[in-house]
Amino acid sequence: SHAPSLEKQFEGFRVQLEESGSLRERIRAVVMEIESTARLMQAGLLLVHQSRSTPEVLERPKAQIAVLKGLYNQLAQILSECPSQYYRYHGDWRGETQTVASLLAFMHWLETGNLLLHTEAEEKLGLNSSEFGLDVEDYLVGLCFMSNELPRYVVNQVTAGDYDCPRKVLKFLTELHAAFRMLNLRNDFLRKKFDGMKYDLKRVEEVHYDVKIRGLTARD
Amino acid sequence: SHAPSLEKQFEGFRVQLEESGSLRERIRAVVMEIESTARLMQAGLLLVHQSRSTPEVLERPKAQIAVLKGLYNQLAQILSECPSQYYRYHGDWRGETQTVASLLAFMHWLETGNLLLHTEAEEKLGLNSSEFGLDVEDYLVGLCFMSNELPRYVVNQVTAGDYDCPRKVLKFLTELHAAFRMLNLRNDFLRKKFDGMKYDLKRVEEVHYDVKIRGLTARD
Amino acid sequence: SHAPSLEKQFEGFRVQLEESGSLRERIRAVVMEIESTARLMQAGLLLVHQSRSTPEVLERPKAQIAVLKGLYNQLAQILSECPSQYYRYHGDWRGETQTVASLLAFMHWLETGNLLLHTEAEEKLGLNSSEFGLDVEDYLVGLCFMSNELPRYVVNQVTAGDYDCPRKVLKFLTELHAAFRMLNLRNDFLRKKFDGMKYDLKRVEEVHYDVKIRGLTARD
Amino acid sequence: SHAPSLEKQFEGFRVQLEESGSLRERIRAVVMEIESTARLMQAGLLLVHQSRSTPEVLERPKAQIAVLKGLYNQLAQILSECPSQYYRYHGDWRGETQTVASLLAFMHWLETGNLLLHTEAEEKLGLNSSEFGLDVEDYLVGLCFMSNELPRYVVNQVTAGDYDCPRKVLKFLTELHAAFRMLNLRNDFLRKKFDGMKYDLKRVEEVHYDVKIRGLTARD
Amino acid sequence: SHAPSLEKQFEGFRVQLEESGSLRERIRAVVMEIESTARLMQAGLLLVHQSRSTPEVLERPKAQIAVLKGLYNQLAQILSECPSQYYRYHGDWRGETQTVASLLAFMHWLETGNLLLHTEAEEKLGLNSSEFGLDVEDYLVGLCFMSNELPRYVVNQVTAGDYDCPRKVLKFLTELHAAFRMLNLRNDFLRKKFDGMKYDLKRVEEVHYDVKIRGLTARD
Amino acid sequence: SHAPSLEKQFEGFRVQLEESGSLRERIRAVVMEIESTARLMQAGLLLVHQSRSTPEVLERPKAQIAVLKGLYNQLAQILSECPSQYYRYHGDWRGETQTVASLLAFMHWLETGNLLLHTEAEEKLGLNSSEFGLDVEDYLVGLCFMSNELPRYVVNQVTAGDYDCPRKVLKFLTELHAAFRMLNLRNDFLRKKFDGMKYDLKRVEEVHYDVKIRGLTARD
Amino acid sequence: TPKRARAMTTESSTMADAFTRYTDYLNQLNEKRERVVKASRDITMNSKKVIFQVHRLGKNNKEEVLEKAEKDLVAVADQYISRLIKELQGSDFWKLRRAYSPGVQEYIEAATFCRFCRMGTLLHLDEINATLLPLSDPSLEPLQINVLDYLLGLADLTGELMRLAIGRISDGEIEYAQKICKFVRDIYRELTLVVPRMDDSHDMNTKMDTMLQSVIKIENACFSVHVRGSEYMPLHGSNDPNSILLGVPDFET
Amino acid sequence: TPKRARAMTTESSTMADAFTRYTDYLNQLNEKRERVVKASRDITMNSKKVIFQVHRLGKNNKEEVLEKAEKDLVAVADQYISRLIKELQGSDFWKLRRAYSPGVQEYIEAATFCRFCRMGTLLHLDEINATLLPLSDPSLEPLQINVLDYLLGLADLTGELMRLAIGRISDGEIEYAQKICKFVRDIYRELTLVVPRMDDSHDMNTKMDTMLQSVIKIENACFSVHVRGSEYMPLHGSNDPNSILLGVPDFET
Ligand SMILES: [Mn+2]
Ligand SMILES: [Mn+2]
Repeated sequence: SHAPSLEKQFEGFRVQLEESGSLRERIRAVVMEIESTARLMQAGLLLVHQSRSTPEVLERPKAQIAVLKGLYNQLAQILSECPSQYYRYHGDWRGETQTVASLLAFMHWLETGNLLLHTEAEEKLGLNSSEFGLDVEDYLVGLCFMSNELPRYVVNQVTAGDYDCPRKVLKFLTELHAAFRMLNLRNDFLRKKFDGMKYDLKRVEEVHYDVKIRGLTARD
Repeated sequence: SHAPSLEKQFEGFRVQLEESGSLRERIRAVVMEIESTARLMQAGLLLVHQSRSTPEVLERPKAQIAVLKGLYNQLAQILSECPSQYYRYHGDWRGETQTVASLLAFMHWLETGNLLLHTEAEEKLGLNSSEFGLDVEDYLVGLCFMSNELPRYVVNQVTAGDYDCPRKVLKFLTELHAAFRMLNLRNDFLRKKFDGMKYDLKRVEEVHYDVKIRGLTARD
Repeated sequence: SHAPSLEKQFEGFRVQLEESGSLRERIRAVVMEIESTARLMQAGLLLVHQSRSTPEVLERPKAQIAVLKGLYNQLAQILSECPSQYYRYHGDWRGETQTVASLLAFMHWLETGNLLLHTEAEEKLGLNSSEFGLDVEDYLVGLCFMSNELPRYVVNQVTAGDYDCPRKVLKFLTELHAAFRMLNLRNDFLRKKFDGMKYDLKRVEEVHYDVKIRGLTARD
Repeated sequence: SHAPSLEKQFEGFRVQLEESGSLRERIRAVVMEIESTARLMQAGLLLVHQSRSTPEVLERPKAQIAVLKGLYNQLAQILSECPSQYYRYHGDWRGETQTVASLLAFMHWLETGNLLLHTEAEEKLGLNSSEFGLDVEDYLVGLCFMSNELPRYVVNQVTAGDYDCPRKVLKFLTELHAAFRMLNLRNDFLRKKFDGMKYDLKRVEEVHYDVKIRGLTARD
Repeated sequence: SHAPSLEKQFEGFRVQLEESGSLRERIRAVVMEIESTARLMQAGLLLVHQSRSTPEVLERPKAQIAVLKGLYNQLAQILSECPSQYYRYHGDWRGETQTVASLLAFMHWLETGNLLLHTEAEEKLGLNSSEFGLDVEDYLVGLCFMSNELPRYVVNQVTAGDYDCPRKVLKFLTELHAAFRMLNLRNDFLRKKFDGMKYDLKRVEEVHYDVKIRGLTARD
Repeated sequence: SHAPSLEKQFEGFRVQLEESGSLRERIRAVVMEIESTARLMQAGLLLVHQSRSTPEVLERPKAQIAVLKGLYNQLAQILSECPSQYYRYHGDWRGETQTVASLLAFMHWLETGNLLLHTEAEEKLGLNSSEFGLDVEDYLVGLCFMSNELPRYVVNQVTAGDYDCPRKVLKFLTELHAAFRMLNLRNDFLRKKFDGMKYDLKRVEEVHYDVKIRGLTARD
Repeated sequence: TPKRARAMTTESSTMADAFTRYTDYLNQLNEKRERVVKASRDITMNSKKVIFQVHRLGKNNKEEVLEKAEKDLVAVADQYISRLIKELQGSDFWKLRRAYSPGVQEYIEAATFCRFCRMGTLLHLDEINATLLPLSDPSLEPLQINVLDYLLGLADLTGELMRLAIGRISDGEIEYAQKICKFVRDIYRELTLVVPRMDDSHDMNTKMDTMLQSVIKIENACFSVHVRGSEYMPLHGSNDPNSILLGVPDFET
Repeated sequence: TPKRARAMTTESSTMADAFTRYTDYLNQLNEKRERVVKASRDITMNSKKVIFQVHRLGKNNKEEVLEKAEKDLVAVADQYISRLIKELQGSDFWKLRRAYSPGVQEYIEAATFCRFCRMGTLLHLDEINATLLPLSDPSLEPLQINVLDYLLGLADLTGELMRLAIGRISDGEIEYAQKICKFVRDIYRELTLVVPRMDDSHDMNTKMDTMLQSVIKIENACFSVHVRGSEYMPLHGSNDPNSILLGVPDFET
């Protein structure tokens, strides 16, 4: 009968599936730490809505970037064992990485007023496109998540008396929105997230309008 | 302002996304042909339930294997342009390939009474594990799909007067089921499909019982 | 045959199942009264949105607390018959108790401006952690439900001319939200409810903004 | 402000939730081992459908009972840390324990022809009703699962030439079914499973009929 | 203002709905007793599958008919308080009444070999079409349920040596099926149940064939 | 036998459906171009929110109208092959055409201050009601989409210092809303879109009020 | 065995006779159900038209708009509800409820909407039922809409009132909007206590959620008009915000 | 500014005129849709009756049963489909498809069912459409059922054929059941290749699953009758199993 080859084959599968199962377990362990670090950063960044000074707010979250870098290094290490299977396990860290990208981009913008570029984001996380990089779509989704935070930020800044903030945010968001417009997005998650960005833009415009019509801005 | 780098970056993304979009389009075109070829084979194989002789039934579907081979070769060609992104696009041909695997395995079993091994399946499709292979889980899902066909086959063979068929199928399915049992499956699609296999086994046992108890089998 | 022991065993089970069935019936009867009392309180509290004075609004719902206390006492009585089975029947009063917790917390906040602590809630209901207590997660879900009421409350208070209300609610909700953030919630119902709290916070911030930007607040 | 007590309270909750979270993790680890041991037993018992002698088939699964006993002991140990919270975490081991009960009952019946009593099942697993027992409903669900195996067993035994088997199974199942009938079941999972038992009974009756009408039985 | 009248009006509704709620409670209490009586009858009738003599089997269930009659009388009494609202509460006793109809019809057939007509069923239950009748569709569903019992009955009777039974049942079921075919059914529950009857008929035909071909019938 | 004719018949269906499939492909190709042209127009029109002069903004989008006209002509050409099947394929261009209608209406309003009538819209696109027209419901949905843009437009115009804009928009939108109220709508997509228009109206009224109360309008 | 044969034939024909009766019964029931469904669809469509008519209400056309709406509403009752009445005698009223309930609910929605716009009050179920009385043939039992359908229709009414309120605010009729707000809140509060007692409260619970959303939408609209008005009170020294918010501007001044 | 005022009035009234046209268009469309839905419901109900009539088929009443069914089917076309034809001129045929499709599918099911029972063949779409031609007013464009509705109706037919097959087996007409089995298999196989090309294949994919279940039910029934027959072949020395399985026994022998 053909049974021997059948059994041998399934024995091979068993080994293979177990290996990929344990790989997955190791990935998950790292991803859970990434998730928890990101949560810490997020909690720290929330203070930006409570009129604390930006440098003060950024201090603690910035300290976590090194932690993230270490974790992503671990992830890259694990994946280096199975070259070219990045996208096989991508789903396991995708969501958390989008959150990380959004946090980094928000912090960077708070600090510099500029958009965190993809290469800069990879650099911060110690990633390397040729081996284990930051997927471009994850980076872009991260930018959309960051955009979602801006209306709230603007509202609270104005409440706290910073009347120039809407102008700056509006300029930044308009440019970001225009840049995204250049992309011909498929009908997927990223497209849906980007479609939401126009509501952020509209809200910021409205806050800007509120401030302007009341003559609260200095000079525009 | 930071706008130039921002624009330059998004221009890069635009190019990248368009490339991956057009790659996807090309993959889809091939996959649609695979789907339609598989459907032709499937329609042909349906005649196996209508008491036609196996060689006669297999003739046309077997002729399609060459067509499939050509199509998978095209797919491999396309994917060779972006090495190590097999799993990025895997979802686009996964379902169709599972169907193909099940058809090949069923035809092989009809012809030889043996299980089509993973390597044999790759060979038939001209695939090469090191470059563009047949994913093991897709192959296994394909075997589950094939198993789903067997109860119906057994019933119709007995109706057509082949009383020895249940015994042969039962032996084959019992071995296959036992082999699967060795695998420690995750709680996913494959696990769910495998869980269904026990109903096929039970049904074949019942048909075997019906034939046996009526003394219709020669000697077991 | 083994039948006698079998029958005897099932006779035992019959008694056991009937006892637990009738216990359940008794629990249900009390829970239905809790539900209907809570609903009365809820309907009374709805008047808080119609610019009635808080003491006037609270009068009737507060009178119901004694009723609730009596009902929870009955529940504790019933459960005392089967010690350590609190969590066996917990599902039967869980939802109603979450509502009760949210009503008590809302009323307490309206009266004192403070968060109703878990021990205070137990006290109001005459509960005793060591015997029949208020499950902590139910209490926390109740707080989330209360949070959901606040945006509507703030909007209506401002419409009624109380321009200081948003500031007070915002302070309270920010603190509550920060306190929840400390908890590492599992991916369950409570987590989902807490995730919703940020929308309440955002809405209250916006109302506060609307009032502030128009110079309607005294001094912040 | 009331913030200190609020923070202190939530700090307490944090500790509590983390404790219960880690308890849950520990439970899960044990339950996963129970699940995998049960799977081994199940795979071994499958051979009963392939006309192997019962003692031979039972050998390996029986050896696993000691393993299970050890695991349930661990579970009891963990739960002893939080007395009276058995039912709080019950859902975490419920399904696996029902499977275990069904396997034990099936093995016991194969060996002795008698029903495994609840107390016997607890004994085999080293459980103790007063501390950490086998929930009666889980035991009963396990019996229903066992009943589901019997039609398949009977069919395969007859195929293998054991014509007396249907009579014995029918007698056993009729008694079991009658015993269940005495219980006044609520409209829940157990009721649903029990309702399925009548199909097993009917199928066994049919096999018995098939054997009888062909005069294959000795004397009934 | 309209407020008082609005409150008064809703107060009226509340009273009205509470009355209908308490009516429902009373109905439910009776229905639970019907359910439990029917369960007793069913348990008694199960003995028919264990080769007891029909009169012996029927004795106890028949005694319960008077009980049912009393219960339906209570139901009619309750409903007489709100004439023409029969169908408002119909859902509350529908399922149980279908079971009752099936039991009565089965017993009647066992005793007389004839179909229990709708009017006869009403008579047995002391119902009166013009006031509180037996819904025709419930009666018909009951007949389908009874039909589902017949294959099992036939199988067990033959096993017990009554070789004339299949002929009688086949005759009866053929006529019943033919009569049902006169109905124009919607795609509803009754249609679905009727669809099942053809399998009962087929199964009985098979048993009849088994018996006949072996010359086990006296004169056929 | 009927087999040949059956095969032939289905062969006919297959051919027919393939023809309609390829028609659909051709439609889709044109629609994708319409979509991309509309996207270009939309991107151009976005500048209207950034205080550019209207004629300057309109220049490029207006140039695209001729392109659209050409594309709709192609669509009409394709559809002329299967007269009266307009609505069979309608779903394929519906969404895009609603967007086109909204863009044309917005541009027309920016230029003339008047509503683009249905006949005028058809004229601009070179359509002809009797052959290939603009579906009235699509046109109306387009008007709702245009209305959604107006609050944002008004806000940004006022920010840019055009204080007369709210009055003009308010007048136009009030009339449009009144006109829409003449329609008897079903509970469909158009109804839902129209329901949104009242919020646009309210928002524009608010801006108008803001401007008026500050005496920013010339003569009002 | 002639005797047996006869007996059997008798039994057969008894069964056949009985089934002929069941067949007739089911055929008639199904046909009636179809007629009721059709009447219900007509009622729905025409009640919706009445509702749209009421939404055409503006500051200056109240009488004209409501008069037409009320006339159309009477026509719905005369033409279509009267058809229901003929069908729904005796126990059919409850048996076929699912077939006509959607239409009746929509009619309730339209009728209560008209009444609120005319008088600012809630049209009572008794009043509706009174208007249906003359439609019945005196020899027949009169059709009386049941509480459940009334309450289900009322729940939908709040959606229409929300639309009306937003429209009134744009039109500057703030007080009207506030009146709607109060009315809807009252209905919501009263329903809170009644809903759990309804026969099948599932549908109604969904409607309650929608209703709360409607209330919140009205409240938010009143809020934004209020804060906007309050901002200028100090400026203008008036303490009646509404006097400033006099709605739609006169474009020709 | 009298000139501006006039211009505005003109614009207003242009808009109003245009919307009056849109209103008329939508009203007419909705009313037509209602009429089509009602006709579709009538077609469904009466086609179902025809199907039930065909199921009354037995060994000895074929002619009588089918004659009545065919007569009723003609009546469905004459009375109800003719109403559709009047409504569905020009582009309405596709625009209102969702409103009438259920009825047409049920009619296809009934018509093909009758034909199969009469001739054992598949009634072609062209033949159905040919019978509809005389119903059209010669001045109007004739209504022709489209392929999609035909195929959707055909998919449902297999469910009825399954019911018929099981009944025929109980009645001893094994060959008839085998004929049905072959027919249904052929349809299933042919549809396998056609389905992915249908406009909206989602519904159809669900129906294909149901259809496969029907095929398997028939096959299982044929299997059990076969093994039962085979058991006794050696006993009786016959090689025609059907000769033994002579269905419903004659109770009086
Ligand atoms: Mn409505
Ligand atoms: Mn059908």
